Amino acid sequence: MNGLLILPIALPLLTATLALIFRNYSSIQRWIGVAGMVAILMSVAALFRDVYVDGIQVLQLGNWEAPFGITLVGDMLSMLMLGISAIMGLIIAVYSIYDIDKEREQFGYYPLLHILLMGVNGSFLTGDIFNMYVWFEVLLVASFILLALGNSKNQLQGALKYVIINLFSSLIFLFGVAMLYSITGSLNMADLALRLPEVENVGLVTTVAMIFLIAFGIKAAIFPLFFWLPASYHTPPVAISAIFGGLLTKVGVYALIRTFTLLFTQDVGYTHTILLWIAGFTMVTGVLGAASHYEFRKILSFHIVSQIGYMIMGLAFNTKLGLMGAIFYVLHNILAKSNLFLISGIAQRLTGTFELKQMGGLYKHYPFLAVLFLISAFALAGFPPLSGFWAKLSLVKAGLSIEAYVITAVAILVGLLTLFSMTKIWMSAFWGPVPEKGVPDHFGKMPLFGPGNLYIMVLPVMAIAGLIILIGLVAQPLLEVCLIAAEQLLNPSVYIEAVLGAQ
Amino acid sequence: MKIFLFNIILAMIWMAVTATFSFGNLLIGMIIGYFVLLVVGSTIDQSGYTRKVWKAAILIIFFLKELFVSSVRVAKDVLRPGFRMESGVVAIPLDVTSDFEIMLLANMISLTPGTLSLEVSEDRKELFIHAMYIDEGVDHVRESIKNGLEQYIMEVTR
Amino acid sequence: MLIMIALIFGVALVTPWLSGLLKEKAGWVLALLPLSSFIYLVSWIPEIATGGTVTQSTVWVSMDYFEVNLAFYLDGLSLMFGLIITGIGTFIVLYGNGYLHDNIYLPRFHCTNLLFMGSMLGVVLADNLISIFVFWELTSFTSYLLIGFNHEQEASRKAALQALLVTGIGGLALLAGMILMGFATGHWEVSTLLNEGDIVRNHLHYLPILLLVLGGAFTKSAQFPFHFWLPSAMAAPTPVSAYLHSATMVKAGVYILARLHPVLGSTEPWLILVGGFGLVTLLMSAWLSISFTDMKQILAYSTVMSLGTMMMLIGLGTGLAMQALVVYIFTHAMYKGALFMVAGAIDHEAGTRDVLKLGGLWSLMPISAVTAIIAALSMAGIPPLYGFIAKELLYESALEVAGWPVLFISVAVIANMAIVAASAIVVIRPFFGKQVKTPHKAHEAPFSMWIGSAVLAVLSMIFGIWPFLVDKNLMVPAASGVWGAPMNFYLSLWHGINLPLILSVVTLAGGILVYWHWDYLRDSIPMRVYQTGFAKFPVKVYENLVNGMLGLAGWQTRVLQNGLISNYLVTILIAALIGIGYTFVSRSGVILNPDFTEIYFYEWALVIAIFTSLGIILAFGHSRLTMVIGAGVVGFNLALIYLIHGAADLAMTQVMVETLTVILVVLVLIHVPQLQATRNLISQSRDAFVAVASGLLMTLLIYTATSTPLDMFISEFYAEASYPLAHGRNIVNVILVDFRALDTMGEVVVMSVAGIAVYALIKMTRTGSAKNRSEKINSGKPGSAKKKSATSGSTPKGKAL
Amino acid sequence: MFEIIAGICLILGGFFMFVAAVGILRLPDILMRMHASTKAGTLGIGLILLAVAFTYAEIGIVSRAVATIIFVLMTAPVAAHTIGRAAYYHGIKFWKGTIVDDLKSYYERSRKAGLSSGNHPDPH
Amino acid sequence: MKSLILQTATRWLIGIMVLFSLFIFFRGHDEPGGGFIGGLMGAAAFTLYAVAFGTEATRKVLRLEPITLIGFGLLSLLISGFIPVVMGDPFLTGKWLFLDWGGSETKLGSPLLFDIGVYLCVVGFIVVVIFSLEEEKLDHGILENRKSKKRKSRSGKNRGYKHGEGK
Amino acid sequence: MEALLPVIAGSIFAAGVYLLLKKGLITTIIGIMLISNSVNLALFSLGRVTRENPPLVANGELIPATPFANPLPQALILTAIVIGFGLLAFVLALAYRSYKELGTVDQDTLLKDPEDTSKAIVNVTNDNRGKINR
Amino acid sequence: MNFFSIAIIVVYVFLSLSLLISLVRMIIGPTPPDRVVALDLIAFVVMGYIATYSISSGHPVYLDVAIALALIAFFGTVAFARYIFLRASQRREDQHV
Ligand code: NA
Ligand code: NA
Repeated sequence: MNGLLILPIALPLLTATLALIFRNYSSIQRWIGVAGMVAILMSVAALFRDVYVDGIQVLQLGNWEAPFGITLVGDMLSMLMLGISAIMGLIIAVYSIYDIDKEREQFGYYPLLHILLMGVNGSFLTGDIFNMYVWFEVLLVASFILLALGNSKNQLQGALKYVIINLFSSLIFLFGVAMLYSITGSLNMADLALRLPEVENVGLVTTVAMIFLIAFGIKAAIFPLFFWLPASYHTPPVAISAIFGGLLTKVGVYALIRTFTLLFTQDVGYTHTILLWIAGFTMVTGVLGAASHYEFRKILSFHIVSQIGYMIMGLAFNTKLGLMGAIFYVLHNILAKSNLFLISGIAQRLTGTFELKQMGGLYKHYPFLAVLFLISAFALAGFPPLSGFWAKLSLVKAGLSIEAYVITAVAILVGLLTLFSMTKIWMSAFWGPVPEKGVPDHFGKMPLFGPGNLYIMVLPVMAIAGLIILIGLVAQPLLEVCLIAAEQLLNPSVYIEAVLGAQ
Repeated sequence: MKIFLFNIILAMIWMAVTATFSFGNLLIGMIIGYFVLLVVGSTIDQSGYTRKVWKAAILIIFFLKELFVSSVRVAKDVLRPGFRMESGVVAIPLDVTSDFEIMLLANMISLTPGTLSLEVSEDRKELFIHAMYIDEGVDHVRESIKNGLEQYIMEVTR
Repeated sequence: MLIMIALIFGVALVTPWLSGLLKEKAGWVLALLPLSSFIYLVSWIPEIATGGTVTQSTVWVSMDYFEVNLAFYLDGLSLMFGLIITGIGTFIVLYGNGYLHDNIYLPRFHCTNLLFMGSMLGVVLADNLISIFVFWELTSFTSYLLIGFNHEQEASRKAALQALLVTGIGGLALLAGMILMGFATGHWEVSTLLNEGDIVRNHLHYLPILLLVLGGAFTKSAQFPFHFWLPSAMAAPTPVSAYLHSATMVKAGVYILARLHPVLGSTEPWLILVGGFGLVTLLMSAWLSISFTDMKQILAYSTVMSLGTMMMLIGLGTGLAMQALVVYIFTHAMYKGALFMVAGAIDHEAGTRDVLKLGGLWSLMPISAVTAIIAALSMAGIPPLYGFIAKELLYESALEVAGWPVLFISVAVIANMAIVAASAIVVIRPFFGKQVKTPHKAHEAPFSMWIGSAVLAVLSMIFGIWPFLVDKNLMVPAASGVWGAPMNFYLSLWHGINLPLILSVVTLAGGILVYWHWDYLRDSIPMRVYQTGFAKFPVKVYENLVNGMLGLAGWQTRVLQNGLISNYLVTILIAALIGIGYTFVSRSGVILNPDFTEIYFYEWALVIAIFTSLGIILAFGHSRLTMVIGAGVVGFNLALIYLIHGAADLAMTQVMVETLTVILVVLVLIHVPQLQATRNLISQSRDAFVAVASGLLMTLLIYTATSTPLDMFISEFYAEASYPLAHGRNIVNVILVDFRALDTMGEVVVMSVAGIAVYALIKMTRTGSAKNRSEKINSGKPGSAKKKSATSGSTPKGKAL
Repeated sequence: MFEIIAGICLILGGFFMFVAAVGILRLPDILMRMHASTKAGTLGIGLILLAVAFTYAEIGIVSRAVATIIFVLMTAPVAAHTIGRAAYYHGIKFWKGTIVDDLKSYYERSRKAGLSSGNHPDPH
Repeated sequence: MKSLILQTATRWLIGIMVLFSLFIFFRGHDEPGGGFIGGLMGAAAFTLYAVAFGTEATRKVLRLEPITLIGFGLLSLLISGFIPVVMGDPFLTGKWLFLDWGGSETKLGSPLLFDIGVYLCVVGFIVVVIFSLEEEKLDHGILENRKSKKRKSRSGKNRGYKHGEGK
Repeated sequence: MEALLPVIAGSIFAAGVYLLLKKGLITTIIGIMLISNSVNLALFSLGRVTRENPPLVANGELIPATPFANPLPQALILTAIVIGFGLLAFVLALAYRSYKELGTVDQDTLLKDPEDTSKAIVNVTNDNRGKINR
Repeated sequence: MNFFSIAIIVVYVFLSLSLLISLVRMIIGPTPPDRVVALDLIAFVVMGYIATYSISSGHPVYLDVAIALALIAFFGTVAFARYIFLRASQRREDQHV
């Protein structure tokens, strides 16, 4: 029993409640926001230590032993996801201080942000499938309103699609949970992992697996379920797009990884082949979508989709190396992608637009910003010695090691296309000449550091860029923990034993 | 004072519905009742209900009888083929004045023979009802209500 | 060596500040960096010359599945390349400093240039396959930045992207090849791989490995048909062209093949692919070179030709070919670097590089002239210059090709004729003849800009006269490195009258002949056609590929991401139907054993009521109120069903929630008008089909899942624990507030957030509406009326939560 | 004994429910129909609840049943009043047997007098 | 829609409704009911009042801002969760305290506090939602529809709106 | 009547899906209402309900009278109902506000995916932001 | 098969018929108020069902559901009435403007 496990869920709720009560005092809210994020980060760090040292940690809530109560489980995968979400939370909280206007703050931006974190962390920690549904709803409802907060036309247009489709997906999820319960009589995932293999009608279990694939697939924005994402993620303020693009879809990926390693391993030949196909199509369609757009954040949104494909591919390989690669890819991608969104925000503040065709001269006037962009962009494209390189390397290695040549080739080519659209941004927004008209008069004059307080936006970006480089240069530790996570995933008995005790 | 009475009444109702008659439960009932009044107390106006309880009893019995009779009559008409009654919207001049009285009258009218309250005039002088049976003429309808329900109500309320 | 490279990178990163400090002196200071590296490498010569090799290894990542060491391996080959990189690099830093002295981006040039230098050193020195790839990619990246140096110009940007994509895809192929090689042998260090050659050659994956590695090498070293990026890359400033595109980076492909020759080489496919492509490339590009008048273009294609030559030699794989290769690499680096620098100097001073617009610069730029002459002679392969030795060796090795020597030698000779002509063009046209008016008033270039070329030219003369200066220390070890076994040979200018010499004379004569008729030849139809075919066409192909990809992308987006949410939903639903339905039917199959006996008539009434209400909802699409009422009735009846099955709390909740929902809908209906327009019949029937199918699927799934009894062990535990342990008699409620309280907590949070959300959605004034007038104008839109009142803010409105 | 009473109450209650239903189906205009639903409906549900009270003659249940009856008696007419008023406002096709409509003239007067605010739409 | 009858009736009904909601809430742990249903009932009472008298009047009756209600609700959820933690048990473990009033015992416990939190949140939620929608000025809707009508008649393209319901 | 529940659930689901795909936003929302109702019923039916005693422990008893209705699905459905209710309220408000801003409830006409979203961001030139402690 | 159980069957018959008849009225309408009246009556019928079931099943606790329905259904009806009222007045205003 590790009581700390509740903190990543309870702390955000506490912070949100306080922020709600102090909703009319912006500055207090901001401080609460940042402080809360720091607290979460610290609690996660402590947990991480426990898991790293003593293995999987569990907490039986209400002191009802599994499978009767709800269990919180912290294995290495959960820890890594928690860690990244805590880091992103802190980064975004700081970035928001500048990016989020007073009115949004008064209408509950900070409480909502923390509730979002609560939902995300809950999904990462819970060991109960229905409870996961609840956490999905929590993060969904928070994301709904964060997306619409501000009521601009674009936001509402985006939000409507996002909301309707995600509502539908949650209902499918709920139905899947019901099916799972009706064939096993249990909801605790560890217990399910024990009971599912004993179900005679294996085909039905596989069918349920497909239901979950659809439900989580919509959340994770895989082919052909991703349309809502590029339709909406580029509409809200950048801080929100960043945490959406970075974190939210990855919750879906996490759920897929969790369920398809712990629960649905009866018919791997079938399910994981489907996953492999999905992965390929997701990569390609996503990257092609990006190639056909010229709006900074929309390009990034399509790349989210494309890169989900890589993660699914790693999952579909279903080998240590593949899973390790997938997990590493998730972590790296959250950093790089969010950072690109954050940079797009700074660029928009400077040039007044997200339209690449109306941007230019950033390299000339803001070389430092350009460097930050290059780091994130080429990390995303998997260039050495940045974080993305190790993700790509391990996935390619995994693919070749099980002789999945076609998908590996696809992955490699998609990587090249990713590079292509990153350079598209670079060449028009940074290298491109300063457009004649439509440039705000502070362009070129407003410094990154100094009057205008732009630095509040730049510092978080620098922090992430630093992380990207650090992970790239000192990859060993992260790769190791990812490998530990992968090993735990491929050996569910450890997880089951931690939750239910020795069988 | 009235508030306190109402509080006790609420406590009684509480005991009744919880069906546990103990000092503790009465206390809880009082407390809850107190909270209820705290919330809705401002809405209770000056109309006294403690006086003439037995008049109220009479009113209720009368009313229940009327309800039954009217329902039977409606039943007859509903189940008998064809309709040969005459109906319409009739204005009833009011003697009752307080909100409570008007409300009570209107509701009882709605529940009794072939009449249904639709509207109270701005100046609260008139009550507009829809009457199913004005075969004996509009005035008869007015009379029956004024001498019937309104009388009983006034006896209770003043 | 790690320290050396790290140092270069480190300094590179601070150059912007550094050159801010030192102004135009920066170049001179920075030049010390490559110079010191050069000296450091020179200090290894004695050891290497005596057949020794050096390996230094630092663990980067080390775990099962992952063994990546920052390992370095210094032998003759890598040493020679290292010396070229650092040596020429030194001069390039100076040259660039002079060439770009008035360019505001000079600091950025130094930075990226040094970064490139470090990466390039990494490529040639690295021992571990993965780390080779790392540096390889870094060279692609840095060259991207350097080619796009004049980024305001469209052309530069295009060229940069072209180079990046072509070399990028090659790099990825190389990675795959290397990983396969690693899997095949289990070794990731080149130094160890060198002894595993047989394993690789006999491995099942040999051909894929070879092809992938060649993909990397050919793209990087601009072999046909990937040669086109190199001439376009001439958009880069001359120092870059001189350094990357003649002396160093383009040789990376040559290097990797030379390096892996002992592992992959001397097989039938190797000879055919490497030798063949080399041959084609050198023939094609040699004659392309003289179809241009821009000095840099001429030099660029002559470079491609040289690269082709090197490839051919590697392909031949004989000992002699190895000698020729190393000598050729060495001399080419010297004369081509020198010529590029001179071309740059002329461009810089005279303002044009078009040989037709130049003439008689001899008197104005004497030093450059002399330098150019020597370098050109070396390029033409005329004694006593080092280039001559290289060409002799080339001819010798071509003559001893097993199979068809005639083909190889004739191609070599014909190609070299063109090169002789090219050499003549780049020297005689600018410097001799009568002076012509040039954009700038030409004068001699500054010291920083001629010193490099001068030194290189002089060296190629010295080494030509006294080859022994380098052969023992450099050439022999380098050749052995390629050969994979110790070699021994010495070079000399004079071998007596032999076939190669005669061929050289023929070549020279032919070259002069070609030069004589150049002006006519250049504009002749065949030449134009030839140029279009081999210079312009590949670019077209590349562009069409890119545009085709973009077209496909656009089409896909129009089809999939078409903005219609109903289409999105239908797609999702169909995917779900197929995915779930197919799996269900094929893997599990439908199991039906319901028992319809236990149904009372009043339950049938409920069922009928539900279906009737559904009918009402579907039929009254034109009256939302009726639909809502129908939904309400459905809800009530569901509540009854729950109640009948003993779910009192559920029934209670259902009736209340249903009613409140209906009330909410009605509250919204008051404000939102009815939409009359409906879809066409096709999409309606499509929707109907999808709807019915999914409903049916759900029904069958439930029947199948409920066909087996349910294990109620959890509920039984709750029943036993509810009162004794949790002190509650209503088990459902105890589950909600105790057994599964966390669910409830989440549920309540959802609800609370929804409340805040509704508040924000309705009360919050339109953000930014005040900011941009443009949207305020179109007051035709209902939004505007709202906006005004919103921004004005009535009592509760605008007030925050 | 109680059982008999309860049974009678049940049957009567059900009957009046039925009457109410037939009423809203058969009666010629909306106000007429509402007579049926209000009176018969209220009586019907009241009787059934009474039956419950008689069946379980326990104080708790009886009190609850009675409380419900009282509540229904309080609410049903109010509901009827609001719908009737709304229906009238929405516009009624009176059946042929309708001979007077004082409310019409009243609305006319009040609109002319301009003190229409009370009966004119005003959500606040 | 001002109606004397409705208003007067509401004055009397609201008391009973709130009472019943509390009754449902308190017995929830032992018989059907509980925080959520009770909360719905209470919220229904206040919203009925809002329908009859308008939201401003209801705010006066309610005194507390609904959002604040939600805040306190969440707070009590957290407290009930952390009470056992303070006593060394896992989060959300039920802790009970039994009071005996001459014969009938009343039990207080952290689950009860939890349920109170639920109750508050539900009331806050429904009230805030219904108030927000209630307070929207109706005339926007009307004005806009008229505009769209006019536009329709001007530029003949049909935006396809109709007001009221099919008759 | 358990045997009928799957049919009922399926039919409600079908109707809901059909409405979900319709043009009008409100209709879509009513569709969502129905779908969530149907999923709840499905969960109920999958919980193997039969006409049994309610899961209540009678006074003086320690365990409920068997056979009792399976309480777990009930609790789950309750949670789902509440969540669905909250979300539905949100969607309704969203539809309302969207109508106000976009001037239509027709999902086909004015709900195209937005392209340039620069205007969604407020105050390009930044005024008071960043002064953290105000 | 005593009188009481017959009575229960009878009342179920009545209630079922009432439910379906009310639905007919809901279908034919013609005006929204008609449908609201029908819904109001259906709520009553459902209350009747619940009450009867709380007798026939022997579980008086179900009565509470009926109470809840009584409270809330009234509110619902009022809301509908209000909606119709406001719509109607909108229309009138439109005519008068
Ligand atoms: Na999502
Ligand atoms: Na998402």
